[in-house]
Amino acid sequence: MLRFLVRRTLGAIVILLLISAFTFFLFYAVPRDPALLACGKNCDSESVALIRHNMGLDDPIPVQYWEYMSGIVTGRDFAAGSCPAPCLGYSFDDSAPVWDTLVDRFPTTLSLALGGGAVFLTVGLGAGLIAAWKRGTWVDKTFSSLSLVLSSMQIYFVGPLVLALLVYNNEILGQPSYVPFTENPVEWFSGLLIPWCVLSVIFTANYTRMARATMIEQLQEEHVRMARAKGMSGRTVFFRYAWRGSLIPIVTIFGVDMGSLFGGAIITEATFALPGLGTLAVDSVQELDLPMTMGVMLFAATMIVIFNIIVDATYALIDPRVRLS
Amino acid sequence: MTTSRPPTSPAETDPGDPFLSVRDLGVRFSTEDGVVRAVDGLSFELRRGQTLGIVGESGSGKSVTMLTVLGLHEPRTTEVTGQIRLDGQELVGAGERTLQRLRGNTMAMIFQDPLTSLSPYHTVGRQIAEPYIKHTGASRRQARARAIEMLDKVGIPRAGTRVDDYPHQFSGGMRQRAVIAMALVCNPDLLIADEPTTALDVTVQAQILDLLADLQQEFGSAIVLITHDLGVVADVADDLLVMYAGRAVERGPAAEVLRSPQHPYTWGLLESVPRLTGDVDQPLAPIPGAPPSLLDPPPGCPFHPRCAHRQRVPGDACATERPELPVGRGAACHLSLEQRRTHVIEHRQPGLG
Amino acid sequence: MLSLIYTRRLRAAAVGLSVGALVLTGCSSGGGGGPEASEDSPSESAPEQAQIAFADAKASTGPAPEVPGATPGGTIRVLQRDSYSHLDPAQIYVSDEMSLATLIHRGLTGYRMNEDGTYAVVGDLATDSGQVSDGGRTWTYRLKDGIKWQDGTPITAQDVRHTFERQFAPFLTSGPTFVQQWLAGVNGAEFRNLLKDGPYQGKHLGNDVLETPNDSTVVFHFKDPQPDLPFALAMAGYSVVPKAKDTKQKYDRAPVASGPYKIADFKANKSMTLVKNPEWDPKTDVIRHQYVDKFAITFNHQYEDSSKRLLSDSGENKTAISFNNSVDAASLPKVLGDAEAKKRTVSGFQPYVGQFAMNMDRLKDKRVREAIAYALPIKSVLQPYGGPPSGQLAGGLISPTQAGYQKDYDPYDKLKKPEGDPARAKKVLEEAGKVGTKLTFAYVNTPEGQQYSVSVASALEKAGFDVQRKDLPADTYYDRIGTVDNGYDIYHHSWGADWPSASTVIPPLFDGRAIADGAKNYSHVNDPKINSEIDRIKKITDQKKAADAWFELNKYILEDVLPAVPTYYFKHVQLHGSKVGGVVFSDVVNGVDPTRLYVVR
Amino acid sequence: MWRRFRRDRTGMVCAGVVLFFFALGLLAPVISRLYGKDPYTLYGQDRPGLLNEYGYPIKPNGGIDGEFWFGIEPILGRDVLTQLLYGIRTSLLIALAVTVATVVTAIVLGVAAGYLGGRTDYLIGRTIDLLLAFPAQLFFIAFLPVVVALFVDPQDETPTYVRVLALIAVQWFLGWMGLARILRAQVLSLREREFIEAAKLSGASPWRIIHKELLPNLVTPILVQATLMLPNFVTAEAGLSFLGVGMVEPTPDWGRMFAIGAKVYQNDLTYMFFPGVAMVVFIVAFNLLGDSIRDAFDPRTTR
Amino acid sequence: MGNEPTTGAALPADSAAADADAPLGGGGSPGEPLLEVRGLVKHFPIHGGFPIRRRMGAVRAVDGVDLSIAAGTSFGLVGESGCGKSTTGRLVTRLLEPTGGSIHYRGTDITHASRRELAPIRSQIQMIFQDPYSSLNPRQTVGTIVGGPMEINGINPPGGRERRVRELLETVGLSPEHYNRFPHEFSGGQRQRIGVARALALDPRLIVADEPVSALDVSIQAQVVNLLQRLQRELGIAFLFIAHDLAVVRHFSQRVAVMYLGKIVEVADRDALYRRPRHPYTHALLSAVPQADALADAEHPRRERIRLAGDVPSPIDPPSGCRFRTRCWKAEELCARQEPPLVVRDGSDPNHLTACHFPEPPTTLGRDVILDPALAAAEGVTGPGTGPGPGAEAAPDATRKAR
Repeated sequence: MLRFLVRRTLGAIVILLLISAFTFFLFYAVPRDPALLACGKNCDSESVALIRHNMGLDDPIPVQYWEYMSGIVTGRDFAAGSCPAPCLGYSFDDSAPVWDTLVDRFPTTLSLALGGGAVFLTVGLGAGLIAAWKRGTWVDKTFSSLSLVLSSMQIYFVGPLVLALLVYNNEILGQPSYVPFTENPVEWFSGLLIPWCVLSVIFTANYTRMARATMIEQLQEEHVRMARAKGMSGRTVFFRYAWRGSLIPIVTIFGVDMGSLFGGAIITEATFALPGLGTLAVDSVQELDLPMTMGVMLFAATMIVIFNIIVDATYALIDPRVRLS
Repeated sequence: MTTSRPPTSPAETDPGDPFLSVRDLGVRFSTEDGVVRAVDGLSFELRRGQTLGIVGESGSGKSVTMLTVLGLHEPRTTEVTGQIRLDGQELVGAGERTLQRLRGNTMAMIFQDPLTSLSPYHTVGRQIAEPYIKHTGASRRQARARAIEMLDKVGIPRAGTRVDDYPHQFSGGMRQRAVIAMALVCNPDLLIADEPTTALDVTVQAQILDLLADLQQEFGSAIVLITHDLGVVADVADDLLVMYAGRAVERGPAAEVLRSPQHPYTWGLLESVPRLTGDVDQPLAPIPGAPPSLLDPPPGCPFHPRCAHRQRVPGDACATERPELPVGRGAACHLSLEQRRTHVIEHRQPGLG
Repeated sequence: MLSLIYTRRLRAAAVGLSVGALVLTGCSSGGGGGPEASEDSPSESAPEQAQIAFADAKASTGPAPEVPGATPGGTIRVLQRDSYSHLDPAQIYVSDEMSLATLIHRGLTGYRMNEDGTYAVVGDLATDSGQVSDGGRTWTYRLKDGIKWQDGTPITAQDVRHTFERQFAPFLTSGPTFVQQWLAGVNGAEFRNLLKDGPYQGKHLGNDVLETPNDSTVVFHFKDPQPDLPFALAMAGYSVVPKAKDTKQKYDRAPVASGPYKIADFKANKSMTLVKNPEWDPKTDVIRHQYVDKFAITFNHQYEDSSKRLLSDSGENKTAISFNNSVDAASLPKVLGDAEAKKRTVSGFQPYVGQFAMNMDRLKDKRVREAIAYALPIKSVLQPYGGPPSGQLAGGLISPTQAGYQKDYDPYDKLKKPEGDPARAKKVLEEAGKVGTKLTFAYVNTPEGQQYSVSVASALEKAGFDVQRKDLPADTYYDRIGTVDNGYDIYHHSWGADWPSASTVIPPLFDGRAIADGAKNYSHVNDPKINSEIDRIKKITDQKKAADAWFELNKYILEDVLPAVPTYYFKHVQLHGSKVGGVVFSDVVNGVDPTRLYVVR
Repeated sequence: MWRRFRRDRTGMVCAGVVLFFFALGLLAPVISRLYGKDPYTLYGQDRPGLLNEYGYPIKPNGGIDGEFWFGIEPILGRDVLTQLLYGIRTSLLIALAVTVATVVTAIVLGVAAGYLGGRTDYLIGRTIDLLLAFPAQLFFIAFLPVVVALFVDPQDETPTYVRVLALIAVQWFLGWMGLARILRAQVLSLREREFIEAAKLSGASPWRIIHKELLPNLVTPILVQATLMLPNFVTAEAGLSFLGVGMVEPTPDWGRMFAIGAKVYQNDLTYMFFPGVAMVVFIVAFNLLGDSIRDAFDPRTTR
Repeated sequence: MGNEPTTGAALPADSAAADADAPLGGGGSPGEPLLEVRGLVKHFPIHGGFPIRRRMGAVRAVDGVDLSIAAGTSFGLVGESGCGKSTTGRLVTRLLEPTGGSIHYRGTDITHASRRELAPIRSQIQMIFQDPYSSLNPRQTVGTIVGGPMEINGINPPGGRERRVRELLETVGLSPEHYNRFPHEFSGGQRQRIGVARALALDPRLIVADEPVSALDVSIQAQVVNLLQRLQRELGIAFLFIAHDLAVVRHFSQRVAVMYLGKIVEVADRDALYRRPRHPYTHALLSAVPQADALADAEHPRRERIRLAGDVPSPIDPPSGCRFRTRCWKAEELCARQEPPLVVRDGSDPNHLTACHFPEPPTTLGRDVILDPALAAAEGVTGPGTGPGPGAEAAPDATRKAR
């Protein structure tokens, strides 16, 4: 297990290094100057030069990259103060520490991802399992076709539609918003209810279809038939034997989904104007805010990589044949 | 224990009602392409402590029959007719709950591939213990002890530690032993072994067959051994049932059937297989053609399109009339007994040397 | 300055602009509101356009007159879109930070709204708006008694000196530079040479520049007359910073308050809490009040979000307001169409004037420029931003927020035909023999920019131009069009005054000597008469005369030179919760005046 | 397979619907001419009485009437029907191109990794790992402008085709890994199949083995995956336009209609109705078609 | 053959060169080996390790195999699964690259020949595969499958390829009308015939048949065996016949080798091997085959029964010395120390080679050897060493029990 973690962590670091380098250098591929943006109304070349220097943009790009990357490990000292490791620098836009901003935005994204994940996992798997259990019946057919239609929906279509129907025109629910759970759990819940549901609409269907398919496949496995031949009840067979085997594809896809959602559900956050990592990402990209872009990109990639590792580790929990290392 | 185990005949010591009795069993599946008559009018009996060998090629309906006995067929697409009585209890149409109580307890099954028939996600011990807990209400601890005992009994060394292993940590032969342990954990009265040795190497196959025979001695179970290999049944079966295209074509005591087979299909099976001792210059005598599709079985005797002897039957009885299988020893064939005996004397007897 | 493009979703785009643009309006104020606001417009708080007076000591003595009906106590929730990038006054130049600054920072002068809704420049920390002598070259300020920092130490002339000396430090790059340039007597960034590292290396400005004869007196000495100094000093950027507590760069995150509120808690991008500053003495302040116990500010409320919350007027939203968020374009019809909601709005002008700059380097023929002027559908430019509530169609370059504005001025009949007059344009073009002229039209790549570009291109094509559209990324739009050799023929931009005089509008935009990369003379007009007039009018110390002169110059520019076509004067509708009282649109901060707010009991 | 597919009525209907959409896109100019409107004219701005002061259609339901069948666009006042037709054309073109590019790349790299094995496999495998760790949407937003800028001199007008190419390029860049992995696995298992050995035995060159023996057996997964990918690319492209980094005015675009729709839905919900319903119908049909194709190619029947 | 057949007679240095000039289509002189394999080794590396992947070991699938096949004869290779017999077949046909040893085809060294170098020989060595389903490309018609090899090698038989293919189909007992059908339209036996037709398309001299009938139904097996036998006789093709079914091998091959864990443990002419096996493993194998007609009765006493214990050890780490020693009832200390050479033992025919230190007597004995502790226990027999029984792990000393 330890070996596995060490090896995967090393691999993850390599991947993150490559992604960060890619992002960093490509950022400079376009002749755009963040300093110009930060320069005020009475901007002149001298001020721009000053700002460039303050931002550290006057060093050669590889040097900048090196300083940025070493800052993550060792921390960095800026004129505005020292930034302890992991130092992702200060935003070009509002000179807030990138790390703090990420930490600040993450709970929104986390709430969205966890809540949405809980909804689509339970509803999706539940519906899929019921469909597999009742294979061929009208229940199965209803669930299957419903999931098909739902999976064809898009957040940017369903979102405004739901808002228009439930919020704007009929005022059944409040405007989606993020209130920290620690502050007011009720508002946290009610504010995120619509985003969760809309986010889930699309995912749920995937899980339903997959759970149904893998479950049916598993039920045809020889060892499942053997379990029945041993006199195990239908429920035992279904949940103890077949279920275990169908977990692997589900865990895989769930890990991928959560990995990308934890890095920011960009369209969902944009649709509902939630201040999560997704909106932060869009903003920072368009503001030429390199440190923030790097921060979000690395954070999102880290989430994906971490979830990959978690998924692989989970394989070993589910399936004793899988050995880690 | 002697080297050559003479076929024991517990039937003589237990002349009571047959333990398993199948009467006129029919199994039909509806598939996309039509209705498959997998089993048609099959009848046989089996007494306690006896071993019945069912021989046939793939698609002859032998596995389907036994799955139906256990009630493991897909109920939505399968239609079962006839009777299956286990110890006097009717199984056709029995409720799922009843069947669950019987499965693994009174009747148990061993499948062909020991790798796929063990769940990869649970320890061997747990899989053995599970039916024991279910059927005897034993505690987990008792069940575990029983699992170790069973593993030991089927010859798994260091059963006390191996009980917590997962199937993938076992070798092929050990897996099949574990499956046997799993099947026997509740002392079933009926053990159905579906090609239990086909996936195994020849040396391991011999081990497993010996084991089965020995365990039968100990537990006194009735065994149904399904195989395509006449050699296997020769070793262990008391009675023999030869199936072709969903029907029984010949039956009788194993030794008799092998020594003087009466059905051309049985002849074909025996003559098409090379022997370790036979004449190597003599070409094998294959059965021409291929087994028929069960979607559209041939009329009359299902074997007639491949039968080399149909000309010897007057008229086209083979193609139109379905030969009956007599009760007890006999074959479902239009050939006269005399014709059959002649054939056996001419073709079979020399090979027995 | 620059345009203000409020995108709803892509705040980024807007902020991208904003840094250069957003409301870089220093302050503006001005007599503003357009009396002819359309009937759909919300209740105008802006009074008749009037000259702003420089108030004397009497008018500068606190406390401020009570807001009718105001009661103390309570918390007001403030929904803001953008987090505050800067809290150090010397870095503050954008309007949402200026709104905040009025609550926590004080400068030598400030704007006070009079009972009649007009504004005056009063002494804030100083006893009056300034004593001028030496023909406008010397200004003397005396500090009030009892003014204190939030830690209770008094604010002294040394603090004021430090405030101005630190403006020269290299790390301060975002704030206004007027006073520094005037003190150094130069234009441009060379002013920093006067005191290279600010006061931090022990060097100070000489007494011939900035004099502090005693602890309560500050004297400015300029080389040239600077009649606008009281306006400039009223900018938030010239609020005071304590010498003893100056933490240089770090001051930007944690400033020391001198106003009625101090920062209790600030989480960038998330929230800020303002609580009463007990050391603030109302008797010293004629501008501000201290009714509310607490301002709970939260960020990241996009315009549509804040609009919807305030519109719902439910729960906590009853006591909520936004200092700067306007009602988003999509919500405007609903807000203004609902009598109850409309009552809860305030609106007013912003100092920006939208205009199409025509590149004089490329479009040398005035008749071509005239044809463009006739053809342009200025209404279609305003439409994507919300239509009439978001702006008033413009005839001239001087906006209603500035002295000298004349509402009927309409040299090209744009107010009569806001959809453009392609037929007439075509005629002009035909007369010039230039039908089919290739016209490269650059626009900002935001949803709104794309929309107006479609209308504009379509109208120009109808007039007989061969239009080449060029989308420019929102983040670098102003850098691109600000390049001298930009290669584009026409492009829209907007410009806002820093204070209510055209002296911060016409010179930067139309002074031909200021053509440079990054400068704001987007049309590259270089007309000797404009240049000389600018120099002349700048020196006029009589505000009224100066205003008239600027208007005449505006006429000359539009009618005789035509480097730009005005499109609309920016307007702004704001909504507040029903339990918030004292809501008045302030031209000073282009939004709600935060100092007058109270919670309705 | 074809016969099986023909028997599947759902599949046939869906194939019809999908073809219908492609036909719509293909014939957009023809339909537009017959209908007498085009997607560029600002009817609402040119003609008074169509849009109100705020720029919204005066007539109810988004200005639907006998002349504008699907209504008119708020603010600009263009015709919605032709916008949608041309938008479908743009989106389908891009999605189709991305699908083709992705499939070709996946085939080349997947087959190379699976067939050559060793170092090549390792290299391609690690590249796939790396690209899979990229946050895709964020990457698109961040690098679409970069890609466009790489190809265009900042002064010139960005030609529409460059924008299209850029959209294709970024989606292609992060789009091929899934299929490549599937194909690699397929090739790995096919490579062990005895008919490949038989071909080697008769002296077939690697090239011949790949294109005569391997590729025909990969048609099923490729086709199935492609039918899954295409609708995904349609929605992804629309999502990018929705976020404001896709196609720009005046090129009609399906996704941008959602962006505008999301802006105006409070005052004109109708505007989003037709693009939305069209997209749902298209995606449902395509997904069902994918299922039918999968069924028709069911490996159990090929045995 | 001498005592050291492993070294073999050194081939004449010039034979390869001489043969290279000879027209390859021409037949070799009778008696001269068509295929000569010496010390053939194939190790499949296992990668792993931490943190950098490296070679951790190898599966020693084939570990020093010698065999030689004369033209027109059939050589049988038997053994249990995993013994390396299929790998040997694939090495001989050069589908796999040997790790060591040499393969000579008609004197030409083809051990490491490249695809181009192999081109002229390719047509002479063909293969018939085990799985009639996976050995035919499901996307090609029978015509393409059978005609493919001719197309690749640019062979244009008189009358055209299609005619030749139709002829071949007839030769293997299929209807020429099947030309345009796809494999899935055929039954297993028919498919195997298609595979045979494909192998014949190039007119090979040697066919490696890898378990050609084991995937077929019993009634079909005989059809295919007969077909192959007929082809061998009529066309004079040499066979390397690989199978686990001893009876089938016996029926088909003149000379038979038994493999165990990557090595040949015994090789002899058919009768010698089946009648007078010397190696204990061969004994065990033969005794384990279930025989339908071997029913014991008074006149026909059953042959000896030997039940091997446990499983085959892992080929990654095979036992030292004699590889069979862990399951052998005759194993002694010497067996662990020294690997027995494959030589002619006393009492054997000159062509009968056995790799055993303690071979069985040349005549068979009617006795039972049971090496299974469970069985022993079940049968109530106590024998020496019925202690901890052998499991998957190699048993240090197998239980030997003879009666």
